[in-house]
Amino acid sequence: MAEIRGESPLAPRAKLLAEASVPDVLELGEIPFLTQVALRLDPEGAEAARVGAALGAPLPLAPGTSVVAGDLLVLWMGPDEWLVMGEQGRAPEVVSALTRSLEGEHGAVVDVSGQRTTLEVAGPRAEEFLNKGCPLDLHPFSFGPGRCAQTLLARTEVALLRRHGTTPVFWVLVRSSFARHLAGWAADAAAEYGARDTLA
Amino acid sequence: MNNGYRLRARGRIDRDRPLHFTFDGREYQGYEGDTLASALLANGVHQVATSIKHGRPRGIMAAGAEEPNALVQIDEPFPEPMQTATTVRLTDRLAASGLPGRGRLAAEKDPARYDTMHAHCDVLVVGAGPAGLAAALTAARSGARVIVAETDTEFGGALLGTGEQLDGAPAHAWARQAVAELDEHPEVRKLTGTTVFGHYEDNYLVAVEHRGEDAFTRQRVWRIRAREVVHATGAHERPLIFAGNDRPGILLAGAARTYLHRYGVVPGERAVVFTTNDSAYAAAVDLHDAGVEIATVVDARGSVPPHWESLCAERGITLMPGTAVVTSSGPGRVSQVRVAQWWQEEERPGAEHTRIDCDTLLVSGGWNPAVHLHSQARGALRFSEDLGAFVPDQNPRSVRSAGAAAGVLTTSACLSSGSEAGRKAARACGLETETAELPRAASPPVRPGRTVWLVPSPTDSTGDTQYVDLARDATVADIRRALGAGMESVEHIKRYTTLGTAHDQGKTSGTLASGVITELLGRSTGEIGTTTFRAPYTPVAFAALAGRERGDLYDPVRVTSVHDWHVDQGAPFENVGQWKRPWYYPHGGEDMEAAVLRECRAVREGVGLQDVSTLGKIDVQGPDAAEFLDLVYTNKMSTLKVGRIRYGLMCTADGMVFDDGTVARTGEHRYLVTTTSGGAAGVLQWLEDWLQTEWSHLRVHLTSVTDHWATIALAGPRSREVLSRVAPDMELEQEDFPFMAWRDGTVAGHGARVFRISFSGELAYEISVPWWYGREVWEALVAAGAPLGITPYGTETMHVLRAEKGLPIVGQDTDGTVTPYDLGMGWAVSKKKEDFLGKRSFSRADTARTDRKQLVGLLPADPDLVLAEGAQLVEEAELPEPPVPMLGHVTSSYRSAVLERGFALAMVDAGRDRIGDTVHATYGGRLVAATITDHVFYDKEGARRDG
Amino acid sequence: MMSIPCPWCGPRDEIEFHYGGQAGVAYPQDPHTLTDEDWAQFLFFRDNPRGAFGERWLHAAGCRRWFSLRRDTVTNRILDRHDTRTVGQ
Amino acid sequence: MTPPTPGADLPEHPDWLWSSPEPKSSYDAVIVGGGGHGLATAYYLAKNHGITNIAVLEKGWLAGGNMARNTTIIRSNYLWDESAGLYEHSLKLWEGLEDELDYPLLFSQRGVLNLAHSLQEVRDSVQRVNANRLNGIDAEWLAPDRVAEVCPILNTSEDLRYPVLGATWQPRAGIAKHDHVAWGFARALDRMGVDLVQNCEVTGFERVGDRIVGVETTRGPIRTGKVALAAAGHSSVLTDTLGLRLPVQSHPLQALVSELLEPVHPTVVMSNAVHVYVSQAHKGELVLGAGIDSYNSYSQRGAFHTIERQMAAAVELFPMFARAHVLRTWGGVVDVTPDASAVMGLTPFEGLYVNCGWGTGGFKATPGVGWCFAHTIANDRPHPLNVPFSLERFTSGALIDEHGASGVAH
Repeated sequence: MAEIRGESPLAPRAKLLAEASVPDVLELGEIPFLTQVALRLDPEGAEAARVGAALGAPLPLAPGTSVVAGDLLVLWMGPDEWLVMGEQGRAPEVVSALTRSLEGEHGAVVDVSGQRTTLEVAGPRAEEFLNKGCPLDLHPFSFGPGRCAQTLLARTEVALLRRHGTTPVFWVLVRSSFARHLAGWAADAAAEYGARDTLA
Repeated sequence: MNNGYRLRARGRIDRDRPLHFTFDGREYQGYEGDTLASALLANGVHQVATSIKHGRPRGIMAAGAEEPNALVQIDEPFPEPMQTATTVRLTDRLAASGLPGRGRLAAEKDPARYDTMHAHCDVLVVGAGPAGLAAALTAARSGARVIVAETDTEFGGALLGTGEQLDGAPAHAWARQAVAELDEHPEVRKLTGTTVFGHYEDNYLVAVEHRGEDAFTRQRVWRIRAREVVHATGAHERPLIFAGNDRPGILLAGAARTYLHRYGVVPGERAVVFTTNDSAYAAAVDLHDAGVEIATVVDARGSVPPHWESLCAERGITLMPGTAVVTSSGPGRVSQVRVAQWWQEEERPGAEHTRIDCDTLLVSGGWNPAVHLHSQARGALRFSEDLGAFVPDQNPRSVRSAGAAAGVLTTSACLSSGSEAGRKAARACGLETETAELPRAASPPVRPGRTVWLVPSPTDSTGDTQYVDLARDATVADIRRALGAGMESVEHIKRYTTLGTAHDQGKTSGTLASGVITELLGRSTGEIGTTTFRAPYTPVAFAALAGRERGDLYDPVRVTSVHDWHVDQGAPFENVGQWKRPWYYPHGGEDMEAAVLRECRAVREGVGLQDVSTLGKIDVQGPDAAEFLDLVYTNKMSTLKVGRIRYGLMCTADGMVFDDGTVARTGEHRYLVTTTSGGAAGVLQWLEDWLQTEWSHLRVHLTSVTDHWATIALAGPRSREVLSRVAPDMELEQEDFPFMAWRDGTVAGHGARVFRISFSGELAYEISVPWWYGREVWEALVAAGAPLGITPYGTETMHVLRAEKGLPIVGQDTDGTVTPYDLGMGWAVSKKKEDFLGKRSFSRADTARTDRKQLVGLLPADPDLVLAEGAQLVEEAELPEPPVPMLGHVTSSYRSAVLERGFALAMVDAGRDRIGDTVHATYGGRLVAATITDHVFYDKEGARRDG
Repeated sequence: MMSIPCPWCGPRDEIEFHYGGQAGVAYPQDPHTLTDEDWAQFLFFRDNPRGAFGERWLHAAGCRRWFSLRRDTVTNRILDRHDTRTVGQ
Repeated sequence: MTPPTPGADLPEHPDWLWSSPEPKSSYDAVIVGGGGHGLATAYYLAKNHGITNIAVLEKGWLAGGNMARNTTIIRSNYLWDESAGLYEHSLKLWEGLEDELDYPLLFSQRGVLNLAHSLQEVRDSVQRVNANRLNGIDAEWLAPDRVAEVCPILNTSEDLRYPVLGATWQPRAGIAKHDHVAWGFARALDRMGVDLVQNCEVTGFERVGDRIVGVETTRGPIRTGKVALAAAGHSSVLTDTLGLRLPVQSHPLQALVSELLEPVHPTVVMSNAVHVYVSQAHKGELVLGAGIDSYNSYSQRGAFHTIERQMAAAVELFPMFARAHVLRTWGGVVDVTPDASAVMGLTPFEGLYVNCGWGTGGFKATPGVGWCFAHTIANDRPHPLNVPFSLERFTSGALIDEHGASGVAH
């Protein structure tokens, strides 16, 4: 996998996010350059099964769910739309694998790795922090590990994913051009947790 | 006298934490846990303000948000207008002053922070009094996710202020246990100091949490979506209307009880109690036991309930059944009341009256359930004759009222109705639970009250001093005038008298007003009804609702991957939609015009580059992609060859230009469509609409790739030279890479897609690379072009260059009323296609006119002059009297480096038939001559595009 | 803030949606056979009832699907989803 | 007794306003809708055309619809000649109305600023100012420093997300007190013997072929040869019973007031880009309006997030408003057309006249509408000023598009 040497959307805000983080309370940081491939196809068609086979796991058909397929992650984005995610630099290989398994059936496979970057939000306050700007119910009862959703955060369209694990970890996928705005909002919203009077 | 009315060892204040404050410039002392009102009363201060219209002295009447009188201005710590003393938490060094009904805003900026929180729950309980606590406990025990919101600083409501007993122990002790149990439940969220002020569609409720002046966040607005709601909002005691019912020293009986038990404060030394129902007797007894002399209890009912009769007898409190207070008197504060005989069946009290001296008059006219939120949720109300008040009728879906809010009077009944509501709410969420184990309250039997809307007075027959709404100084006399003027609807009467329009929105006066009106009209209160209850329940600060959406957080700022470079170069930015785009790049002391002339010259003579990453980009894929694009563009895209690019226009169905851009065919079944920077989101939405809802049979997928690509325009006769230096492997010669073609290649070491298109008329390329290489490739081009004097240019230069070529900007040269033909772009409208969006509209009578406004060029007679964009055009050289017929207006106007003069684009009636004509343009106060020309000013034959 | 039932994502806050007006207004089969009056009806005239109204919504901030439902324009109560997962015009 | 708060009190209403008669069985003309437009139309029918055997039928209480729910802004600085003509005619009538009705309308010509926040808004504003001046309408383009002089509390600094790049200024524009306006007309009508019938909802029409001969109401049928619809969006509900569609959609439009405050705001400020418009009324309350909610609705309330956005905009533009308090919010129901201009004129039915689609411009147009609509009804022919506002324009495509350059159409 080719390493990407460019500048990620939030690289100029890495310091801000680090300073806004509060250990064991709320930690913010960018995961740059993740491979992201948009996949469109008919979920009822044979190509869906072929793609599932190629990925090593069936496409998630239930709205708001994701599946782990080997070292790839597949997010449900819409009734005929998925986002395939992986380590940086894997787009070409993923695109050709998916395109191959379409076998000429109508579908779309588009490398959108640069379209969004990933902001990781972790820690016991992550849920509350996100709810300062996100209208979604993020309680584990309704948004448990592996759940994903496209929604609004701080007036910005994002895709949210709750990662598996013992402590709350969310991935916020945000459009590259909006990423700085979101980082600015996040630092502002996180300030409360760094302030002495609320840590007690 | 400092805290002279404060009892020893009573109330829930913290006596170890004295607080110093000033009111109207005088220093006082109170305690942690006081409100401004309780602290003032403790210091014997009753008069807080003067009234708004009549300038009469006014005191503290209530103990909560319903206070109609005690309006104050906070001066310290920060100026805040129009607070009620009864809801202001006392803080050290607080400074406040009384207001005659109108407040002052601070001149300086509010330093406080306000924010917002979204929350979801199964059951939201509004109010944490007996009913609310019982509801919350029951719901919590079912495992439901519960939010309890209470305006007060602690949970308990009436249990804290009445001194009642539960299971033989003080009621507040049980409240403490209940709170302790709620704390045990992980899914329960307790919000104190939080007022739910709005109940909207689908159980969306908004609340404001007062976190304290020193808190990191002063106020937080909660946006709560609840599956089920229990309104346990309590009730407001109703004052009584009689002559002079507005004097300081006249308090609601329940409020006096609250001041006693909650704050250890007594309102005076000698009190008269005037009531129409049982509840005031408790106040009489409690205050007597606290050492206040109760001169008498005046009960409008014919007989006194035995239970209270005996309690009063034990204490030697004299009772006066079948009487009413007809008037009060006093220098400012009440010093005497007159009591007259008034049996229920008699229309007005007798002329005979007894004078009774007192410094305090406690009144109770019954209780109004706080139905505001129930009503906001579209819950129906009915008038209950036995309560003499409006009570919830049918509950709205998933909403219940409990306790006093539902018209329940005794503590034990409130507890059980709350618990029942909690159980039903939990069950509605699919959670079973038995009703909570409830304590027993020694609630005496309640006898029906007498509904008294006003006490007719022999001395004041017009009702000039019979106040209905003290906050607005609206009297019975005012209502009489309104009725006399022909007003019948309560809404008209309210507007005529301004009843219920003050800070308290008529919490104490609303029902009274309806009652008085019905009495004067001789109708039934039910049919008159109330005025509409609207959010907010209590006033909310603008800043709290604004939250964090201030400054740059007001609306997202979108930036490109090259943004910081533009900033480093000191470029001013233009807001284009949410984008920040560099406007121009001034050198040294250059002003905008100088900078733009230099940038334009560079592109025409050498080479320049612009960051055009903001252009919208949509990947269009599928076997029917060509057919689809043929339907949404005016021109034919199906005939486009793979590897080639075509300019395209989009129209709305009514034939007006709505966006434009280039369409590149990137495969047999694949296109890359670009849109205007501002139009990207709208165009994608528009295309999805037609695809999903109209032409769903077409096999096409749309994917936005706007942010995936960073795109750089490289323009000018020497652009090929610059590109060749950073893309040595690419064949850039004309025959290999012609105009309106695209190629993939390696630029500055990165995979890139290069378009050969031009918005300036010069030889030009648009180079796209993934976002994260944008800055690197940009800097590589700058470095490679340095020897050739490569010049970065901004949106202004881009506008000038395209205008010299007569290329319109959608949204600047068009305004939603312009067709492709109006723009002289008939060439972009396919004649062959059977149909496309907009085509049918072109043949409509007005749209088909040949004398419509058309895009033309305009050259001012004075070449040094630059017309104003937005200038109107007229025939005459001298302005006649208005109205002056207008021929059109200037849409774009600049100074051109290459033309060495000012020039403009304009939309002019039948403009293309008038080329050569001289017209006159408004310019400041005068008119200037200009000649209509073709809209292409430079390189008409397009000789320069190949370099 | 209405809670609008996206047939795919479930109930979401109104702010995630884009309003599409009256449902069931089809693009004319052959616009060029229509009179100007009939064409104007398609372009500009929509029902405006007090009460039940079939209308279109786009889950703009979510799955980007258009769908339609019926809502009472007096109470804003959503009465039912026209048809769940296929879209009317 | 200390003196009352100056200005916190309004002039008293008169001792007699209007009576509430039973509807008669027939009238020369029936006006459907007892709002500002209905009352003004009846007034000019009686005054200019001598037709006094009229009933104004109101389904609820008089002037209880949008007349009671708007933010009372009066201006005439519209872009296109058609709109400018009608609104300027209206403004001229406003200037004499207080005397004519002998009623304190509290018409205050304190001027209106329409802010521009982007370069395109600047172009549009300049275009509109130039058009206004050529149409004889007072209008001026003000640079930010001049804007600050007119309204010192406005934040004209660079730190705004969307800084104020300038504003159009119409000095003759202003505000009035809506109830007083409606009641002034109502009292005059009562004096002229016109029947103001409340709690009387029109449910349908009596017709002979394509001729309207009466209306069905909740208080019985009423015969008449002329029926004039002035019921905003409800007009479309009524014409549906005739199979006549109107190109209007009803949407919530919200507004709110603060508590009473000492005077700080000398004029009226409107901003399209940040969706807020603000004035300080006579008693001292701040009156603010928001943008239109996107969906159709007849419920007289809107969504709360619209209010929150409006407050964010208000505090951005007026930092000193931070601790002012929202006292009361409400919603009107505005009927908007595809081109954001009204429909006024004849219909395919003889004796049926329609006036609707005023969107957010209804209040300021009140006297102008009354004047022109009365002329249309009396002569069976539109007044020259409302000829362009016919239904036919939607067929020909000759729209009067006031979306763009006209700024917020409030």
